[in-house]
Amino acid sequence: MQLHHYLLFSALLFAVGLAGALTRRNAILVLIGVELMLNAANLNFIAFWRFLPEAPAMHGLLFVLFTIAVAAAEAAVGLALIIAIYRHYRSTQVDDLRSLHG
Amino acid sequence: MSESELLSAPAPTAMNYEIRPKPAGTSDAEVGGELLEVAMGPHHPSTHGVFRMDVVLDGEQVVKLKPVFGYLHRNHEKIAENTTYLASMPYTDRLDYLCSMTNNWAYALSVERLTGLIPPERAEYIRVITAELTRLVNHTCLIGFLLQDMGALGTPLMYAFRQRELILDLFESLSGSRMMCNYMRFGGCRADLPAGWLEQAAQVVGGYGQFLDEFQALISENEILVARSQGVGVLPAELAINSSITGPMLRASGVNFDLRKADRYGIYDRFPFRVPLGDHGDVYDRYMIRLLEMRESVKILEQALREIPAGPIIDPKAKIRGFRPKAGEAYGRIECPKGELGFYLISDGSPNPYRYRVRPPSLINLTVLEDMCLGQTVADAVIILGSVDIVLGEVDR
Amino acid sequence: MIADLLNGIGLLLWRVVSDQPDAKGALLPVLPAVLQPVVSAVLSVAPIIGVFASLFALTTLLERKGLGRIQNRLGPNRVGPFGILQPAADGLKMLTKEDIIPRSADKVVHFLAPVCLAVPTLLAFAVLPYGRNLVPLDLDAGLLFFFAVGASTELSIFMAGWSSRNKYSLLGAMRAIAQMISYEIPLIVSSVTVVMMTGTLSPMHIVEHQAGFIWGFIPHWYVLTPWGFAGFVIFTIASLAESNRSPFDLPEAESELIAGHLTEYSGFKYALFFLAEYLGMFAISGLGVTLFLGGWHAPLPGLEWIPSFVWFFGKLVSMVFLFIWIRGTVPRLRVDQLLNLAWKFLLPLALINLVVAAVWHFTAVWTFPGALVVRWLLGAALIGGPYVLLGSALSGAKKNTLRVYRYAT
Amino acid sequence: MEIPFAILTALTLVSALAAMSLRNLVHCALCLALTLAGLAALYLQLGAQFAGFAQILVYVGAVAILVVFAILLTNRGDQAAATRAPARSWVTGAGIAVAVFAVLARVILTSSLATGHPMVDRGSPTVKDLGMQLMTQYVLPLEVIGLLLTAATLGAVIIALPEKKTPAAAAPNH
Amino acid sequence: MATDSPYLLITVFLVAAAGFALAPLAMAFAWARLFSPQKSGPEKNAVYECGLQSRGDAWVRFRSEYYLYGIIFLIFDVETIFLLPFAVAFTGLPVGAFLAMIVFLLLLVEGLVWAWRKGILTWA
Amino acid sequence: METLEQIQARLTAEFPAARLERVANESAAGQPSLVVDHAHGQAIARWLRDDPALRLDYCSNVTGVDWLPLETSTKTRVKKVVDGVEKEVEETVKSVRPGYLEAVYHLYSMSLRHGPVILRLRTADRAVGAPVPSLTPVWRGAEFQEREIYDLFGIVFEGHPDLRRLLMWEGYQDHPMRKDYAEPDDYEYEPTPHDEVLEKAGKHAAAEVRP
Amino acid sequence: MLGEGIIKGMAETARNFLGSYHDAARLTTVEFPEDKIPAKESARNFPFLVHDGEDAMQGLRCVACQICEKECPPKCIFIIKDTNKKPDYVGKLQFQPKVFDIDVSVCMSCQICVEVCPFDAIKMDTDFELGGSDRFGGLLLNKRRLAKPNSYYHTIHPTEAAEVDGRLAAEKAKVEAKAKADAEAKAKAAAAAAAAKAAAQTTPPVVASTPAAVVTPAK
Amino acid sequence: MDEGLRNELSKQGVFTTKLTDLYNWGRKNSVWPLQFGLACCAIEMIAASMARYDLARFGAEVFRPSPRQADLMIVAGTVTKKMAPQVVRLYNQMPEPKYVIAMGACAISGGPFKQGYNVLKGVDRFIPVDIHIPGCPPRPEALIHAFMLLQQKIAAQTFTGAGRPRFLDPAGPSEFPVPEFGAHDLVPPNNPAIWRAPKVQRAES
Ligand code: SF4
Ligand code: SF4
Ligand code: SF4
Repeated sequence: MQLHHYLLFSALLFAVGLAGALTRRNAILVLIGVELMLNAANLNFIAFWRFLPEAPAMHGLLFVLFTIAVAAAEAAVGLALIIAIYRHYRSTQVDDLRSLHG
Repeated sequence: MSESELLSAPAPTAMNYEIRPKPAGTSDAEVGGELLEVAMGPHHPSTHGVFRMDVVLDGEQVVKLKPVFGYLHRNHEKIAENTTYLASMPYTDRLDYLCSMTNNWAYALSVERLTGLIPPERAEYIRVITAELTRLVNHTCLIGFLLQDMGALGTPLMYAFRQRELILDLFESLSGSRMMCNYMRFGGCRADLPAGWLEQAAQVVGGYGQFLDEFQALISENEILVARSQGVGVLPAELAINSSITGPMLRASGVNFDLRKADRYGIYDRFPFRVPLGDHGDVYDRYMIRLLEMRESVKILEQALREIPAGPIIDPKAKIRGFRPKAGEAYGRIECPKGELGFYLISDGSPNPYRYRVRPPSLINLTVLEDMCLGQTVADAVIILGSVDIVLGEVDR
Repeated sequence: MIADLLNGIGLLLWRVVSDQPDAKGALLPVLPAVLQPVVSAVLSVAPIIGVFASLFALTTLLERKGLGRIQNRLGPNRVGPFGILQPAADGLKMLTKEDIIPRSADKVVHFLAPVCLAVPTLLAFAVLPYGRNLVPLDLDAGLLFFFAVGASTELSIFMAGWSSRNKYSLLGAMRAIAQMISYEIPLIVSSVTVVMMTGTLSPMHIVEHQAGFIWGFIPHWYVLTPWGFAGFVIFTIASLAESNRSPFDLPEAESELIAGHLTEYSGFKYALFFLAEYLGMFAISGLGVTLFLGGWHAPLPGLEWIPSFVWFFGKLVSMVFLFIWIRGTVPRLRVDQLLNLAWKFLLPLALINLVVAAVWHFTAVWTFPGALVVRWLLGAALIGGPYVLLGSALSGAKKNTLRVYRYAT
Repeated sequence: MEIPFAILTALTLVSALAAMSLRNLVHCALCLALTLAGLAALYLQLGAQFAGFAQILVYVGAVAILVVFAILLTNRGDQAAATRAPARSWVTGAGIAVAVFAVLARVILTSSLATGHPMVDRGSPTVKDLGMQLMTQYVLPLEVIGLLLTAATLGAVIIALPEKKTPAAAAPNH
Repeated sequence: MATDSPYLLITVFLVAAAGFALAPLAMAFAWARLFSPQKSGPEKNAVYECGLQSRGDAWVRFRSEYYLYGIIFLIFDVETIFLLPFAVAFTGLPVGAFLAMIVFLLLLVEGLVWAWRKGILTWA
Repeated sequence: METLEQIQARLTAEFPAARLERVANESAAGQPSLVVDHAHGQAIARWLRDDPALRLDYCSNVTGVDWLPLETSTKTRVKKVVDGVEKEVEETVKSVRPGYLEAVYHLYSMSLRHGPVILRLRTADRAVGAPVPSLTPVWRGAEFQEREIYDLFGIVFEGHPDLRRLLMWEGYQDHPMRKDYAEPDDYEYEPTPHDEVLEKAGKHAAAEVRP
Repeated sequence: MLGEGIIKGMAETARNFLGSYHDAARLTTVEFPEDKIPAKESARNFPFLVHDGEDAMQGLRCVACQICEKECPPKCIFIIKDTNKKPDYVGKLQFQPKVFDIDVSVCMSCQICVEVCPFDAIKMDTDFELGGSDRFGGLLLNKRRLAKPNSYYHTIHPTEAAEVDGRLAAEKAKVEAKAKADAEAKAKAAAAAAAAKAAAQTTPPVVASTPAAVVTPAK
Repeated sequence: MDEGLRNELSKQGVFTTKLTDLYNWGRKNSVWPLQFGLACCAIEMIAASMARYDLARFGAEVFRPSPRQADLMIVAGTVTKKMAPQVVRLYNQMPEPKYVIAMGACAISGGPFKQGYNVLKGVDRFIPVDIHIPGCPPRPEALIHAFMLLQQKIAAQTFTGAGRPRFLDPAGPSEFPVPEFGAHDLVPPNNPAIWRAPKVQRAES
């Protein structure tokens, strides 16, 4: 296997996430899409770490850990936001929110 | 546990509860999710038979609770009105089927009120003995069931039933049946004590204190029990009185009212026993009051077994066949383990009662179930129900 | 060929029993090279599944008998000698029982849930060291592997509860998740102390670190240190909760939620849940044994000749017995108390325990006579103080006390 | 090497697609969990043991759960089915995604960086090395992450807190 | 006893475990097909609700008090993935590194304490 | 405790408009009771509860009674002018006391420990749904018992907060505790039939014999 | 301290667990089909009809007076009188039941039939192993299945049976004595009063001890 | 046994016999009752599972609260008309093979309360009952005795042929109609498909 396989796969995953985030109406699904994109990026880190000789020994791995942390924080805040929005507007449909905003 | 004595604690009076108290702690539905309507019962492992609570839940919290009755409505009153006075006696066994002796007594007492029959001394002693044994059985089983509801896996219930078997043995050798004693008769009792019964009873009663100690060690101080039951299902005294709550449940709310003291029926004024009272009116108090009441019952029993005189066991005026009371009516009541059990009889001079009514403590004690459960969790609702101590045979009759 | 094979198997068994390294090495060379890795893996996997499946059967029986004894009765004793065939009968019946899937249920998820629960639970067994030379998989991050597969069972329970489309199931599933996530943190943090001391996440190495005896007779198990003891207690409580055992059996709280997330499961799917639950309990007890009870080490010097896996399984069964014993004694907690216990008691305690462990580590340089005792007392004080404080805060928050009652005469 | 890779990527991709296209939100969440688990397997395959397990622990064990909670809190189980018709242009969204993928793929395939590298043998980095590195070189980022996580807790909790439990109302009790 | 590739063993284990879980299900299915006819019916396959006909759907928007716990759990779960490498390295680390970890932990604990104080951890 | 006469006297003083009727009781118990009119039912109940000398805070038992119309014949000697001569003639007067339903309340005092005082509320006739005032607002303990009476006797309690059937199912149409209730016929298998059951079972046995 | 109560409780269960191996009070199981708890003397389950002598149908004490049928609360006794009479234990001519059915699927084991029976003809059995799959045939007990000899009565309720026998014997003796006296009086209508007195003296002294355990219904 | 016979047997049915035996053995030794009590008899049922009588010895202490996991429904107590639909529904929701024990006079026939307007005169009007235990309440030993009768019954069940139990017969019903609440009574008052009132046989003299 070579690096570009992983990168391509990661790009594919990214695209899937993006497509979902763009087309789905439900805010939670949008968030899921974003998570997918973040994870696709994570895969890149590991792949680069694995394949590129120049990369310092551990940085890729640690970066992944940090990204996981950030993504988790993002998920927490994002989902909290969705809940708060839901509580306010009684909906998690993105369009509804838009129209409610005026 | 030290015990502080209190002479004749004054009973608080009823407050005006003309408006249903607003449930505390319920959230408005807007904030939470959708409400979940759950039927708990009639087939539900917790509900002591075919009782049903229609519960509306917000998450885990109870926001509405409606008891639904009638799944064991066996038409006791109708049957009794179509049959003779005596034939209703075995049916009373099946009212509160854990306490047939006290049911018998309450019915016999009411008929005695109606007719003026007077049980002889020995019969009165036997009645006290059997009634207090019944109280032991009932409270022991109740505590077992309550802990089962609380999630103890059978052990307390098993110990309770181990003890129950001992008393049932006594009942069986006295009356022939373990549960359905059909033992008392108008103006006395059906059969005299068999030989050796008193000694056997004394032995069982003597061992009871030790059992209660063991039980105390097993569970009463258990942190989980304490945490689960303290402050849960609080019943204020005023509400309790206004809702006609009786029995240990009332006393757990701090109201000093025990028919054995208030009515002094039978020969209870000969026994110097005490009435334990709770201060919080929560599940823990209801649990502990029953434990403490058992200790008092043991004292009564010890005295009664010591003092029982010889003599006849039934009023010689009593008739088995052709029993027709004069026209009139009577309401008689006793302190059965669950509360005030009353029988209201109207006689029109025929062999059958014209009106036969059971005042069921279990049913009436459920009046405040919703008030106690609102704002608590499902798990609490289950143990609150358990702590009320109901038996469906009596609730639905 | 056949003779070689038999020979190899014999040697393998002998090596296992006599605690020799490389047991599989006895058999593998006999086999063709292509097969070797796969057979090697199968040789590790099959016995684990077999042994734990039988242990499951045995435990259900022993639990029923043990509970019986606790409750003054005999328990199952009529199916086969001493009731030994009871689990077989139960299994047979479950297999032939009709399988009902509620009409409105989400059928796919309903079917997948028990499988998704059983598989990770079994996987967790891969990293436990069963004997001196018996570890199927020595991963560098073995402990993390264990926790990771453990964490993925939560979703399966949710799947079971949600897909049944039954109110009790849903409530049970939500409870299960809340409970498992809450106790996962104390579970991990309490194990971290051991990792700190041993400097490895590999269960095998952790066990090796507990070899030897202090003063020649006290085993060098971590449970015998103050932080280890505290960690063990926290770990045990958390593992009770993680395996949904009484007093943390809220998800299937019979008296409240019928059977919780299992309400709509019948036939062998139900049995599978049951199995997975017990396997989970074994796995987590096995981990507890590994982390705190010295794994497969013998408790006394001079007993090492007994095969090491005997010690491991002995300790495991003792843990399970402890679980059964607790089950036979205590009532169930309520949801909020359960969460309070996790977040306001176990978690702070587990975090403080980290400090205690660090202090233990940094005071290891003390060499004066009696230093061990001093360190022990210091550690005990450091963890005991917060225990009492947090404990009284937990129960004292609502003034839960034993009460004095008044009497009217 | 190829076969596991193929299986894993296929699995991951399919479940990712499912996660983004299924109607029932809970199914989406479950598929998300599967996708993330597949990714974790890829990490393992790449030799990043710790990251792989950490991925399972955090994503399957926690994030997925949180998503499920959020779904149950805001949606009836199959509500999404009722509002299936995509309001936003489905085509536009998919088009953008395809375009992005095309660009990315082109970059990857043409970049000298991406192609032609064999896997570097980095031995197997132990958790110990990781820890050493983390606690020496990366202490500052660690603390920053700590700060971030704390901020996230506070933020998320404040945002998600039901009104009745706003700190102001809850404070007097404690 | 380490296998060549640790993941081979995990894979085999995975397959075996799945087989172990599925085999009896398959057997049960086969039994039902061969001998004991499956009989479903509208009542039998209705949702159980204490013997009553179920009213209302179980799939409601469920008010879960647990959500807030979920958030805190997530944060602490992330914390553990930093805590574990630290713990592994702990014996080789100076006190300073330990203090750094303590600071990290304290930050999180602060969040916990804050939540505790604000009554978020007080349920219902 | 005051006797019922005394209570009645005080009540009449307090509520001059109220119609109160004392019902004697021949039985050994000697518990007489007081029939209260609808208009003053609740007010009197409240007064009984709050009066410091009575404090009947505890409503122990509530029940219904179904009184069928009662035909009584009394013989009277009437002076009559028969054929212009005043004679004393014996005449039988048939009087039909109309049937009615009754709700009976047994009141006690927990604080003063006395009782019972028995109140009766009577409906105008035996029609299903004949009303009486509910005393649940005064004593909540009456809540389920009044529901039960509504269920089994068909008395409507006006002012009851939640008057539904208690024991029988919704949609049930009978009031089975009434004396004229006819049971549904399910006597298909009666190996030991007696009296009326014999009749009912006989029908089925006959049906069974018929091919 | 937190945990104390739980540990106490666990000590208690441990005591029971260990006790179950050596203490009979802590292992209360009676293994039913093999071991049986001895039936109490007064135990009652379903009624049976007592017969004297060998022939069950001839020796039934029941005179089909139908009192029990009337008094049985759930009305589960069904009696059809035989048309011809036969002498009972005192020699008086009495009816016999042609049909005597008890539906034990209804019987509530209340013992009221026993209490009201003036002839000590119906008693309570202690047998409880009546379960079976046949509801209609199996649980409607007819006269043959109900009839059990007096000796059986003695084995299950010895004290009570002895009392009953004593009472019956006394009654019989009384009746016999009276009959004898009557007969003698008739035969020796003209005989002297002294002879009659002598006949009375031959009557065995009757000690009709009212049994304490059984309430004799007012006859 | 001669060779030919043995061959014949093994060809024909020894396999099925063995299988039947095994199947019946498994079923009869693992009868899990539904945790279901209606009235007084339920207390004796509980007592039967308690220490002195210990139904657990037969492996039957696993009282399952959900019908989905239960094999045996012990109808212990009075089935009122209000409760009857629920009982039938619970029975329907149990998976096959399932058994019913009617414990106590009430469950069999309405018992002492059979004259009541709200009492069902026997649960077998709606669901098929395997074993009846008379008694009011039956002693715990009587329940154990009945339980053993049920075990015998299970052990005697055949696998094929006309005599096979209902659940092995593809044509046999596994759920029974649930009665509805009518204006005066249940509609229908019994299930004619499983309950027919027999003519009472009176043995004379
Ligand atoms: S009362 Fe006695 S004698 Fe009369 S019919 Fe009944 S059993 Fe026979
Ligand atoms: S015991 Fe009771 S129910 Fe049974 S036959 Fe005798 S009187 Fe009837
Ligand atoms: S048979 Fe008897 S004990 Fe059983 S439920 Fe009916 S009345 Fe109660």
